[in-house]
Amino acid sequence: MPVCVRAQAPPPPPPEATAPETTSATPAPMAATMTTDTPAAEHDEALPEELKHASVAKVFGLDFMQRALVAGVAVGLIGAYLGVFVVLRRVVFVGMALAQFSSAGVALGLLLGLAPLLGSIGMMLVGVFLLSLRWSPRKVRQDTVIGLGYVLASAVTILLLAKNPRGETQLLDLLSGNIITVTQADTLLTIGALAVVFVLHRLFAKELLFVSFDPDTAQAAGYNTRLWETLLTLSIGIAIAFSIHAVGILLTFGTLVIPAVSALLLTKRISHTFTLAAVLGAIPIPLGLYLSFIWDFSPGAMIVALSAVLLVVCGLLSKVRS
Amino acid sequence: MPVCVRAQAPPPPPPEATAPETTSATPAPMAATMTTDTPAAEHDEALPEELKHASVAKVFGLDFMQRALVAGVAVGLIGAYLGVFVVLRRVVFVGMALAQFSSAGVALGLLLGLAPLLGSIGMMLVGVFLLSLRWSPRKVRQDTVIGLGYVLASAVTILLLAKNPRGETQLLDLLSGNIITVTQADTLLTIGALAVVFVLHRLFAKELLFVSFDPDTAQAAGYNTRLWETLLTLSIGIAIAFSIHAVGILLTFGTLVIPAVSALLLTKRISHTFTLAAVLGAIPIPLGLYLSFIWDFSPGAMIVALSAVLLVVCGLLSKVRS
Amino acid sequence: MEIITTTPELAAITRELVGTLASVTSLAKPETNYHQVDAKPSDVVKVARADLFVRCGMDLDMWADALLGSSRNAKVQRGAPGYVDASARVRKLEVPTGGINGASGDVHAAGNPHFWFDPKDAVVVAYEILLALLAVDKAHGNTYNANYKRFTDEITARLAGWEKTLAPFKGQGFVAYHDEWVYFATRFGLNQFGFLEPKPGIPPSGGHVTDLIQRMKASKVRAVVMGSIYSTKYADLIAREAGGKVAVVPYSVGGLGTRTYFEYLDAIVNGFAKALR
Amino acid sequence: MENTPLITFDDATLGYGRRVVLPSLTFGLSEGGYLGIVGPNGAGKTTLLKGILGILPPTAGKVTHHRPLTFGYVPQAQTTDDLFPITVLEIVLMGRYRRAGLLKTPGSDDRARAERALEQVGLPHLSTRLFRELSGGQKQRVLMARALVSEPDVLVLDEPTSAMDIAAESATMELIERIHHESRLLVVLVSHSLNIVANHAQTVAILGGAHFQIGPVEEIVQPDTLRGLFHYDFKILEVEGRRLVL
Amino acid sequence: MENTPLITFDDATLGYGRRVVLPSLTFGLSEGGYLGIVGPNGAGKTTLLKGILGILPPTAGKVTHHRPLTFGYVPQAQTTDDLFPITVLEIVLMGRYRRAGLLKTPGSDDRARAERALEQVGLPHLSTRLFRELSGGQKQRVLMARALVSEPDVLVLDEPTSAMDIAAESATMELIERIHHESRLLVVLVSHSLNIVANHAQTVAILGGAHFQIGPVEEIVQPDTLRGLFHYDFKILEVEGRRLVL
Ligand SMILES: Nc1ncnc2c1ncn2[C@@H]1O[C@H](COP(=O)(O)OP(=O)(O)OP(=O)(O)O)[C@@H](O)[C@H]1O
Ligand SMILES: Nc1ncnc2c1ncn2[C@@H]1O[C@H](COP(=O)(O)OP(=O)(O)OP(=O)(O)O)[C@@H](O)[C@H]1O
Ligand SMILES: [Mg+2]
Ligand SMILES: [Mg+2]
Ligand SMILES: [Zn+2]
Repeated sequence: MPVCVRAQAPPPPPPEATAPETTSATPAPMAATMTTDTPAAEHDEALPEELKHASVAKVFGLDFMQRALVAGVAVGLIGAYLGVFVVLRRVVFVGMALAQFSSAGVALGLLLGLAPLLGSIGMMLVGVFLLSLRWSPRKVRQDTVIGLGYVLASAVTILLLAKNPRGETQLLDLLSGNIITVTQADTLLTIGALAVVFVLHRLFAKELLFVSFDPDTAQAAGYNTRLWETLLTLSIGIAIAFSIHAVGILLTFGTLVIPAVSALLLTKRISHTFTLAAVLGAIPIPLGLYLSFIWDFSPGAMIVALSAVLLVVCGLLSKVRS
Repeated sequence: MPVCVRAQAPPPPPPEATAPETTSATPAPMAATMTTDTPAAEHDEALPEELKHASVAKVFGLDFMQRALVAGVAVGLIGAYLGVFVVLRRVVFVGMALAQFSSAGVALGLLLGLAPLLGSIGMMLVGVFLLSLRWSPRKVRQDTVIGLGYVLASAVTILLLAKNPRGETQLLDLLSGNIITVTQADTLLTIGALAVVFVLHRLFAKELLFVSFDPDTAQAAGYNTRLWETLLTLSIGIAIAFSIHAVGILLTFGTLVIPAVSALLLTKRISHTFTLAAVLGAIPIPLGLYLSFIWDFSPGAMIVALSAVLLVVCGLLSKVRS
Repeated sequence: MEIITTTPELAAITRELVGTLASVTSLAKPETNYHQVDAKPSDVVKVARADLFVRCGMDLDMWADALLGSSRNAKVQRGAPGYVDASARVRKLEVPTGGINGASGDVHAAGNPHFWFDPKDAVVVAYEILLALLAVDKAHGNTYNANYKRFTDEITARLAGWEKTLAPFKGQGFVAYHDEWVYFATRFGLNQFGFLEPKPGIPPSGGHVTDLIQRMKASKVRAVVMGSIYSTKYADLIAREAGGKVAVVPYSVGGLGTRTYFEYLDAIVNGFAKALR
Repeated sequence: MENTPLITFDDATLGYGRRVVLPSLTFGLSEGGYLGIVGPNGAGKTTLLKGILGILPPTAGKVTHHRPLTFGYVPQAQTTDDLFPITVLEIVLMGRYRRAGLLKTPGSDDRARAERALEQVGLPHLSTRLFRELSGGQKQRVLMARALVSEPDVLVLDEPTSAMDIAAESATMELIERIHHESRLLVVLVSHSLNIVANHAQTVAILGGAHFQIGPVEEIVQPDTLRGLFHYDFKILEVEGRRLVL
Repeated sequence: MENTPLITFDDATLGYGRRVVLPSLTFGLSEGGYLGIVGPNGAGKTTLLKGILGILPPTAGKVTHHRPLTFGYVPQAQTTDDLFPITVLEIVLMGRYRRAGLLKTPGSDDRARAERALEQVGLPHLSTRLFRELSGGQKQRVLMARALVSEPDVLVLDEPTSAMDIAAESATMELIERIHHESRLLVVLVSHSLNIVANHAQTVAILGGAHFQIGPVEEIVQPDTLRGLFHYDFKILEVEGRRLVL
């Protein structure tokens, strides 16, 4: 019977078969012995000693750590680069809003019987699109639109799940990845998407900068500012979407905000800001991965914490300099 | 082969086991019972007809719904009023950041052996304080500080909880306020806190407005802008903290952002903006509570959705008017 | 030998079988939500070194898929002898009937995954694990078989006690936090009467709460049972409004001072008895 | 006016929402022209510039650009964001972006031009300074340099010397004059200084209330016209060959 | 100078971070004075005002306010946020907040004063309009009205008429003059228009590079002093009793 993987082993009688009456005769004196040798709470705590002292070479010799390193450095470099725009345009929560749109998409997918992944990606794109529209720029700024998008997507998610007969909410995190469980395929996909966005940003660096910094003059100079702004939001949104999928929300958010602020504290030329941000985005990745390994912490949180340490260092340097 | 998938067939004895004779004797007729599904999923689905058509009087005759109404209207009125400041100062995510600080406080409290509530309140106050500092206003705006606070508090929470997993429980408990489970004591406490904040804001309305709108001139006119700005952030932070505790994050966030934007779309005088926002914050509360009752939806999400409907109406009105 | 399980319950059952022959580690820590686990590097390493990987299945621990993938440990991949889906032979409850349509959502086709609350299903799980142990570690087959027998015997013995404890309440209803007691209730003839928060994370409506309270009053149901990680706010509300009696039971082995599967079930049964009394 | 027309207003009405600021304007602007726009505060000078630039579409009638035009624009109030750490040179270089074209970065030639423009506005020493740390007049001079360096078809200046000191103002006006002559570009200048308009513009547009008048400078800059507009008693002197409006 | 001193600079150095803009200033300002500040772009005029206001603490030396002072301030560039839906009257009323005192709202008297101030700056018809929808000159006039209505101890004006039309400029300067006389307040005025300074200020401070000179207007406004400062050839005429700096 090839269908049945386990069937070839002659298994013991089915447990159900031990009808209560027949088995009740058996005495149960083992309770004492059983409990003594299984102190449940403790042995899943500590990391084996050899892991606590693993060398860098050993840690990054592991192939999942290598994948984590590659995906992480890609997200760190490019996320932090884009983060300069995100911070300067005051839309630091754009990643949170997009993640929430993705959740709403999962809920919608469940209700409509679509694949949740499809719903998730679809709604995230809808979110990117909605956020890149210019609503009523005199009265409602983009940061407010992001707040509105976040809270509405959250409410819609809950309402949709309420009418889904078996809403298992753990699916909501469908698109949110974890740096150490990223697959080869996802790593390549993410690097590819980030590379495309990055190349786009390098090619159109001057246009995107001009339009962000001084939209009125740019328009007078002949640029279609609306188009360029949409391209900017769209490209950042796509990069964020892929990053969340590969390394999770926390790390994406942290990478987007912290290195950019650090760089802004120290630099006096926007080109240097971009470069420094990318460097500061990449530095904590290997370090954080290594420390999270030997100290047994969540890698995303560890990297964010290291990034924050760098921020403090940059803050002190900038104080000293002025 | 369906037999294989379910494995109901009486399995053969284990390979090296001296098959327990006592049990193997019993036949296995469970196949029949296995597929009989307990229809557990159904009875919580539909609301009885009588509740589906419950009158307003009946719904709000229930004392927990009365408490919800009272707490909700208080949060709706005052939250939306304060929301005007929040939206104008572009700090719409301040509530999210404070909630995250509170989480970190729970985690810290557990680590230090303090009561989680103490840790929660303590860290939320620390958060309010940190956010009300003027960091480096030329280089880092308040919205960025809020983003930084949010992501750092999230990371710290995860790192602290890593060594104390049980904290998740307390976290959930403290942060998931729900409007319909609010107690009499919490209702009174929240109303008290909100009333204090509101009175403060009415008493110092002109100072808070001046300092927000034109800090340089206000300072020249003799106001201690730093003090007033701290008071503003502190009061909003405290109102948010109590609101989250009473009615949950989603409703607090929604109340803070949506009515204020609706009001800004329609009004041409800031005093009208405050009034209209408060009204628009209160309207969806009874309606949302009632509809969520008879349609069986989460009240918080329902109220936010209604608030969003009002926003769309306001948006259309504002389009028509211009 | 290294054995990794996804939940503390599976770890507890596995320990009964392996005794001191293997180290057993649960990826989800006790008293944490085992539906969502944020993986750490050490988790990947653990899975990578595992000789046996025991999971719950039925979509409960989908987060383990990424870990399995990252570990690249051929011994424990799906289909390998070291991979145990504990739910494989369990008679599944709440499997959506009427086919898989859009409204039910295909991902929930597997049914309710909280089967370990039924001691007899624990035996099925133990059996599933036993098979795998016999496959990967033939040398200690006799010990495993003996431990398995001891486990089933003790379950049988204790079950009698548990059934006796709960016998007076047969047919009585109780209210749970959310839908996780169907196996337990079926076993002990209890009636899962309603839920405080039917869907985790989705706050219930006022109508739902009122309906529950009315039905509780009408049916004289007062027992409210909830796992130790959940917020007590709904239970408090029900207690206020319907005179409910709330019992908090361990969410997982390791919770509320429990150390073994037996202590865990003891605490649960006692909790139920307390609430139903 | 044998010059090619660049921009035509056909019965164009400009305004914001339902507020009409400038009803039914009809006039044309040609290559090599120099239009001065005068009028009291709130008359609609900035509004007219936005109409010319195409930033503000007319609510009625038509504004035509006869060919795609690049504008060098110095707005009345700065709309740039202080958060950006952008140096003076980087800002002036922005003026070269359009000329450099898509996918190309400004080269050393562009850099040299930007530096020369900074010299021309008297700020060669500030090229590496942060824009946000400049004084008001320095900022205005930098933005002027950016507009000039872009070699635009049309130079649109909204009170471009309002924050400049007197020496910078006269140097800037002369610079504009020279570039206007050399490259035959169309200059559109708003200024409250009637002196400046009277001495530089060829054509003058006068705005005020429902009033709109456009014509050669000699016809328009007359005490009577001005008095009606500004409710202020003007004297027009000629001192050493320069018109002086008091 | 029998007037009570209000503000004293004692060897005070003003600057930003490590950049010194104005080294070791020593002078005093008294009640009823009228100080005009002139100097080329970037000389430090705005910096000096910030030092007087106490917004920018000196990096060395001391700046003393002899009693708590309220300032009416019209900054060079507007720092207000366009997102606020604030009407013109609401803005002018802000000038009354300090006088109204804590815990009190401006009353009908304050409202009447605010409306009168709007009349004085020529904008009585705009009181219900949104501030963000005004023209540049209108905004400046509203901010001037706010500064005047606050009845300050010191009126600090940083190029307050730079965006105004010529009529509004002269009306505003006369208004300031009148209020200065009536209420003996100290006026500190920065202006690029030497005409304005020469005709209104009693004391003039000249800034430029490391140069700082302060004295009575007659001594300071001389062609030689000015030439050295602005690198520009000035003529000073007297036309019908008014000084005219060209
Ligand atoms: N925030 C700042 N940080 C650093 N340097 C500054 C800052 N603001 C001004 N400066 C510099 O200080 C000097 C004086 O500036 P200030 O604004 O006082 O000049 P100003 O006399 O008012 O000029 P303007 O006539 O152009 O208004 C200038 O060189 C300027 O570049
Ligand atoms: N965004 C706007 N919305 C509504 N009305 C506006 C807006 N901007 C300007 N206005 C009004 O349109 C009229 C013309 O404004 P404009 O800015 O064109 O004047 P201006 O001639 O440039 O004045 P100034 O000399 O003060 O710069 C004014 O009455 C002004 O109040
Ligand atoms: Mg204008
Ligand atoms: Mg200045
Ligand atoms: Zn579950």
